[in-house]
Amino acid sequence: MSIFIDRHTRLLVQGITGRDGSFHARQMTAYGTNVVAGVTPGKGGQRFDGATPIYHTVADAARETDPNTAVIYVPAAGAASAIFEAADAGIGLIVCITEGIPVLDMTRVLPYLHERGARLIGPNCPGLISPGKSKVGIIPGNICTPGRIGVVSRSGTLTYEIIHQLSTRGYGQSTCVGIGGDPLIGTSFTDCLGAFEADPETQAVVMIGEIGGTDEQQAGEFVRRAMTKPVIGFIAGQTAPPGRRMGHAGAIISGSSGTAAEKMAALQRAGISVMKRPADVVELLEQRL
Amino acid sequence: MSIFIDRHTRLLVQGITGRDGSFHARQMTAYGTNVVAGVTPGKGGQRFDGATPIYHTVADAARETDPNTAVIYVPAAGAASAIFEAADAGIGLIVCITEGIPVLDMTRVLPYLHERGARLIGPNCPGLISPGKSKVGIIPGNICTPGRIGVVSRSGTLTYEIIHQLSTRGYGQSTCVGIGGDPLIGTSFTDCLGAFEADPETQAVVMIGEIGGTDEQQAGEFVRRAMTKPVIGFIAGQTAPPGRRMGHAGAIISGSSGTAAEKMAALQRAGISVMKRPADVVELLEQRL
Amino acid sequence: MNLHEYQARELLARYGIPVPQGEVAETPEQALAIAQRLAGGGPVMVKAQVHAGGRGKAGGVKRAKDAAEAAQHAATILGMTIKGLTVRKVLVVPAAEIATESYAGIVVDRESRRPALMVSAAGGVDIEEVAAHTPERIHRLAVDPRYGLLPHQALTLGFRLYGELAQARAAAGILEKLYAAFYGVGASLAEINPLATTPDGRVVALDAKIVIDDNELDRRPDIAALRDASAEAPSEARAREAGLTFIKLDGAVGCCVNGAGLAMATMDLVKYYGGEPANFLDIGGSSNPQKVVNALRIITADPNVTAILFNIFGGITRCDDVANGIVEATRQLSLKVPLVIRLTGTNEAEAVQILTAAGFSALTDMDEAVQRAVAAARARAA
Amino acid sequence: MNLHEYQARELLARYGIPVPQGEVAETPEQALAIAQRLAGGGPVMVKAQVHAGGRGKAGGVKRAKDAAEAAQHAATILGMTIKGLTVRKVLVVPAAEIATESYAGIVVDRESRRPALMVSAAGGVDIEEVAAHTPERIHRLAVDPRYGLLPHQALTLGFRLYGELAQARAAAGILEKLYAAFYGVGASLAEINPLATTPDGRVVALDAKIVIDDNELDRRPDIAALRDASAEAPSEARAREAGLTFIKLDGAVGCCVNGAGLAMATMDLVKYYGGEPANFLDIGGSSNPQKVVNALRIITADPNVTAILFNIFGGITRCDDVANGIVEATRQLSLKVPLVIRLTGTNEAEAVQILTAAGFSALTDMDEAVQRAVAAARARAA
Repeated sequence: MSIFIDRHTRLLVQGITGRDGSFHARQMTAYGTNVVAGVTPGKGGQRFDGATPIYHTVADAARETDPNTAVIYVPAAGAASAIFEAADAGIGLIVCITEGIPVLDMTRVLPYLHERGARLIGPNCPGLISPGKSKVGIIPGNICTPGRIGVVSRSGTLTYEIIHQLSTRGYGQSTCVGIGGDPLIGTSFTDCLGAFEADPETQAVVMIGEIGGTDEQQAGEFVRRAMTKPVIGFIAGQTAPPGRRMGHAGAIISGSSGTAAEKMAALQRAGISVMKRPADVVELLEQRL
Repeated sequence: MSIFIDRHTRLLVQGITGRDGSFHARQMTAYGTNVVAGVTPGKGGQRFDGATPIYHTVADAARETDPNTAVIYVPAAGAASAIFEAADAGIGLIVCITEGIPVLDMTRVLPYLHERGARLIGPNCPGLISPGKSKVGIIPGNICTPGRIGVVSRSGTLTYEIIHQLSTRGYGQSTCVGIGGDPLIGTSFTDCLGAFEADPETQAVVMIGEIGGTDEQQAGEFVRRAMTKPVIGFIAGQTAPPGRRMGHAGAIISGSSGTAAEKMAALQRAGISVMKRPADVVELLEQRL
Repeated sequence: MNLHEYQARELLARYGIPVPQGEVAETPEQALAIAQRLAGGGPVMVKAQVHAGGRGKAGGVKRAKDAAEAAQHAATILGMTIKGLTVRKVLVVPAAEIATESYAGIVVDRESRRPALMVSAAGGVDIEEVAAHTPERIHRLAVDPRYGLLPHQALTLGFRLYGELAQARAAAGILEKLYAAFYGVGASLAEINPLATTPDGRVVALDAKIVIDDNELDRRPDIAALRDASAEAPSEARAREAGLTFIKLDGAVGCCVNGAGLAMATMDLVKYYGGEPANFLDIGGSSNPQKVVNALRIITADPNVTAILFNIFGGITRCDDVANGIVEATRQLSLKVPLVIRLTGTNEAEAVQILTAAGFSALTDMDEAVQRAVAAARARAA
Repeated sequence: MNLHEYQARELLARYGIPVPQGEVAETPEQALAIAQRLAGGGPVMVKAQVHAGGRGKAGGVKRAKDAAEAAQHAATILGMTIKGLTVRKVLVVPAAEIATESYAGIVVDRESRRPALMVSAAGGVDIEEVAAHTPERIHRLAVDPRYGLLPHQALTLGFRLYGELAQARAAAGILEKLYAAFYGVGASLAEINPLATTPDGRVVALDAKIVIDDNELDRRPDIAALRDASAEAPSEARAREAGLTFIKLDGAVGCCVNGAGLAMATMDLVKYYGGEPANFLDIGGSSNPQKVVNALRIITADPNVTAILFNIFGGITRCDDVANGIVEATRQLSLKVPLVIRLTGTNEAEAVQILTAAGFSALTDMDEAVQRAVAAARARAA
């Protein structure tokens, strides 16, 4: 098993003929993901790489190819609309890679998803991968190995760093999820921790947080209350100055809230083993397994 | 028993110091309705007729006096807002007497109510009365008598005419509900028929429809499928010309749909006894009881 | 409230919808000048501006090959009567070359309780015909007003009309603007028919129809100002100004009732007993005697009326107020037709006393009153 | 993006919020003229326009009893440095007589995932202080963006500030406009502090603060045009123009990283090993060598930097592209400080080859690279 995606994933790629969409559609197909259709308005009726059918709209694609997951590589100006479109067509898991969606658009997108029971991962995220089964997004497949560690992170390359540490020292992953660096995202740490707790294949979880917001503190609360599996945590941004957006729109210390120190303390209180540096991950994991 | 209102009704009057609101607040109190509070912004802290406390806002009134029902006598310009306010404060039954609310406002009000599980009766309706127990709205109490006939109607004075026929010939009413003459209303014939079917005190139902829309046809379908109690029906507007709004904003024949003939045929097909004239009501009732 | 085509076109243009230019003429000379100015002497359409469907079949829409013919057509159409309404204005627009004709419209859908957008590639004809015979050619979308019309929804409908991206996008843009206009002007119906493509590929609104929800008018004085009282029956315009709801019909029994449902039921009962109602009239819930005077004045102005029936069920309306209004009205107006009065409910006894003192008799039973009124009307007419 | 007070005031005024008139001066002479024109020689406030809190405490806000004193204050404040930022503009406004001071603000609330409106009768002071010490004095409402701020909600909040209907209504109107402005300009924060009442009972916005979500700027060129590049650190303005995310800090180890999370973690690791980062810099996901050149140019412009650390985890970013950029940059710029390069992931082998050929060594372990960079910086500084 794994969480959110597996061999049954039937993937629709929104923006499949764009620069990023086409590159990653090929990468995902090469990894073994079942890419059933693509959407590019105006290119309906064509085929991507001579194989995958392209549709004008998600509604058309959904009717013809029955996808259960959509991944969005549409530029920021149209990405919120692409999420609406996927949800409107009844797709249950929507992964939005696009960075730069205005947060006020997300205030309207999120209730729309909630009303339809759809799960959004992201936006501004690297997507997710269940090594050896399916990859949806942009996480490099070659750094992952199948295994029993769940990874959840607000970051991209920092996640790769941690996955790399795990893989090179023999700890494969059940699923790695990048939940995204924006202030408003579809799937929280807590959502992922709950899914990992329920996944019999996952043995322990590594969560990689950062400054800004209180999602990590809530996740800590969830771990204390409801998790039986060991959790190892990391918080990036100990040296970040307050009031500055550290690249990610969500990585900002507001006043005295959202600091790394506050988050690390909250994780520790919840019984999570907190890394001082990414290289500590395997050592802490081994202490807890 | 009765439907929607009874001796446990704790009523809030929105617009209690206005011309209509004050008149009917007194009428309802005189009838025995438990009027627990009134709302008029700017008059918070005063008392109506030296007794009923007045609040600036429904939120304040709800916190202090725990009403379970609200009735709205606010002028059309503020009536949609008054419905939002009552629903926002958690009031479960909202009766809107006001006529003239733009239908596009109702397109936003109705989902708001739905999300909160609140029931709206009206707008543009005379309200309802459970004779001998409680009266919410403007139906004259003196024409009603307690009994076992349920009455539901899109009209005002036509309903009084029918109630009058019933009362003078010995058929008291469990509850009389005026659902309102607008195109978009909170509670349909079907909703009321379902409630009457479930009410052990109600023995038979008289439904008074009119031209416009398809609410009566849907009610017929419900009667055919789910009602065990006899239903007597009337449709006003057999002589109405198409395309003209017959007073009620909802009473309009659009193209060839919504005619009285179409509705009468639908009711008859559903096993409802259809009156040719209001005076037939008791005779048809006696045939079915 | 119905808007004229030229008014609807102007509103849609204000919301950014591409509408070919056109102007309104009230004389053949104006039509000539407009045709010359806008079409440079080329072909134009001359279109009657009346609140009636089927203008084309009635000869109210004509193509003119040049400005001179436009003036001739305007002369023919102005003053023409279509479904009882006199044409006082014509719209003159350059005759567009049309590649395809589609339909786009929004209406408040009572079943879904939402504004429903409809598009059909079968445009330029009566959409009710399409709906009746080939419903699969109409694509409907009930818009969630909490979110508005979302861009992907508009584009999906755009692709239902046009297979090509640029045209689908253009149609989507028009639908988004039509939706904005619908809420912006307080419409209960807004249609573009035909939504046309030109030979060079543009998508334009060739004809427009907007109906405003009367309940919106108080808060939209700019829209209310578009009312063309000359396009209504004069008695209805007078009634509206007096705060009465009045609809003129062709029968002989004038009806004055409190409440819309009871008014309809009264008309139906007139018909049931063999008569024909002369009107729908609801004096509303208030008890102002002046309203009764105004009502009687409007009813008696109709030469077809041979008897008048009052049917009042007192609730908030007080029967004695109505009685006083009747007495006052008959003092002001010299009534030439018999009056049958039915009153019951609040202050019924006082009302009967007032009427009796003034020499009227009053009934309390609706059926009896209607039968007497029908008989009186028939006796008068004979 | 932070707006200046004067810009925020103008935007709020455009949405109909009552804002007392005021103008911006860049010289004492302009301040004098504005004070005379707007206050007729009466008292004015002279307020530094900088993107920093605590202007008042820093002496950046002064009351002048007349126009001459306004010019003196302007002379003092212009050129002043507040939290590292030089004051280049002052806002001159007539000194209002104030009866009461409240607070009203909107922020995107990450927990409720909604815009949260906050009002407090305790205005005119730092709202974070109020929140920390007397949270019960702040009334919050998470607005449902599907419905917007509803009139009754605004009025209910209005009554939390004022017991009197006219003022509660005025406040409600301002809140509705503030909410409209919040969505209209694409803000992540919009506050009025103080929201004041005047002795004659009017409710006005005396000071305003708006922060724009950077992600909104592409679709709002009018708002983007409000950016005051002179109010930013010059290196940050250059980085932004080059498409890099850069934040200047005070340490000695210049950092160049791909990805925001990894960039933060790299800075943290510099600190962990006893160094201090000179900056946050994310070159993003693309592999454009020119970005690397630009990044190095910006880092090396900082005289505090005594060593530069590259930390690249290749994914979409190709390590060979970064390596080419480094080689190209060192060709263009004469690098005076040591460079420590860590690369791993996509095309790592090719990158190492490129770097080796150019005389650089490349590491693959993050901790090792950070330790070397810290040591190099320390050696240089010593």
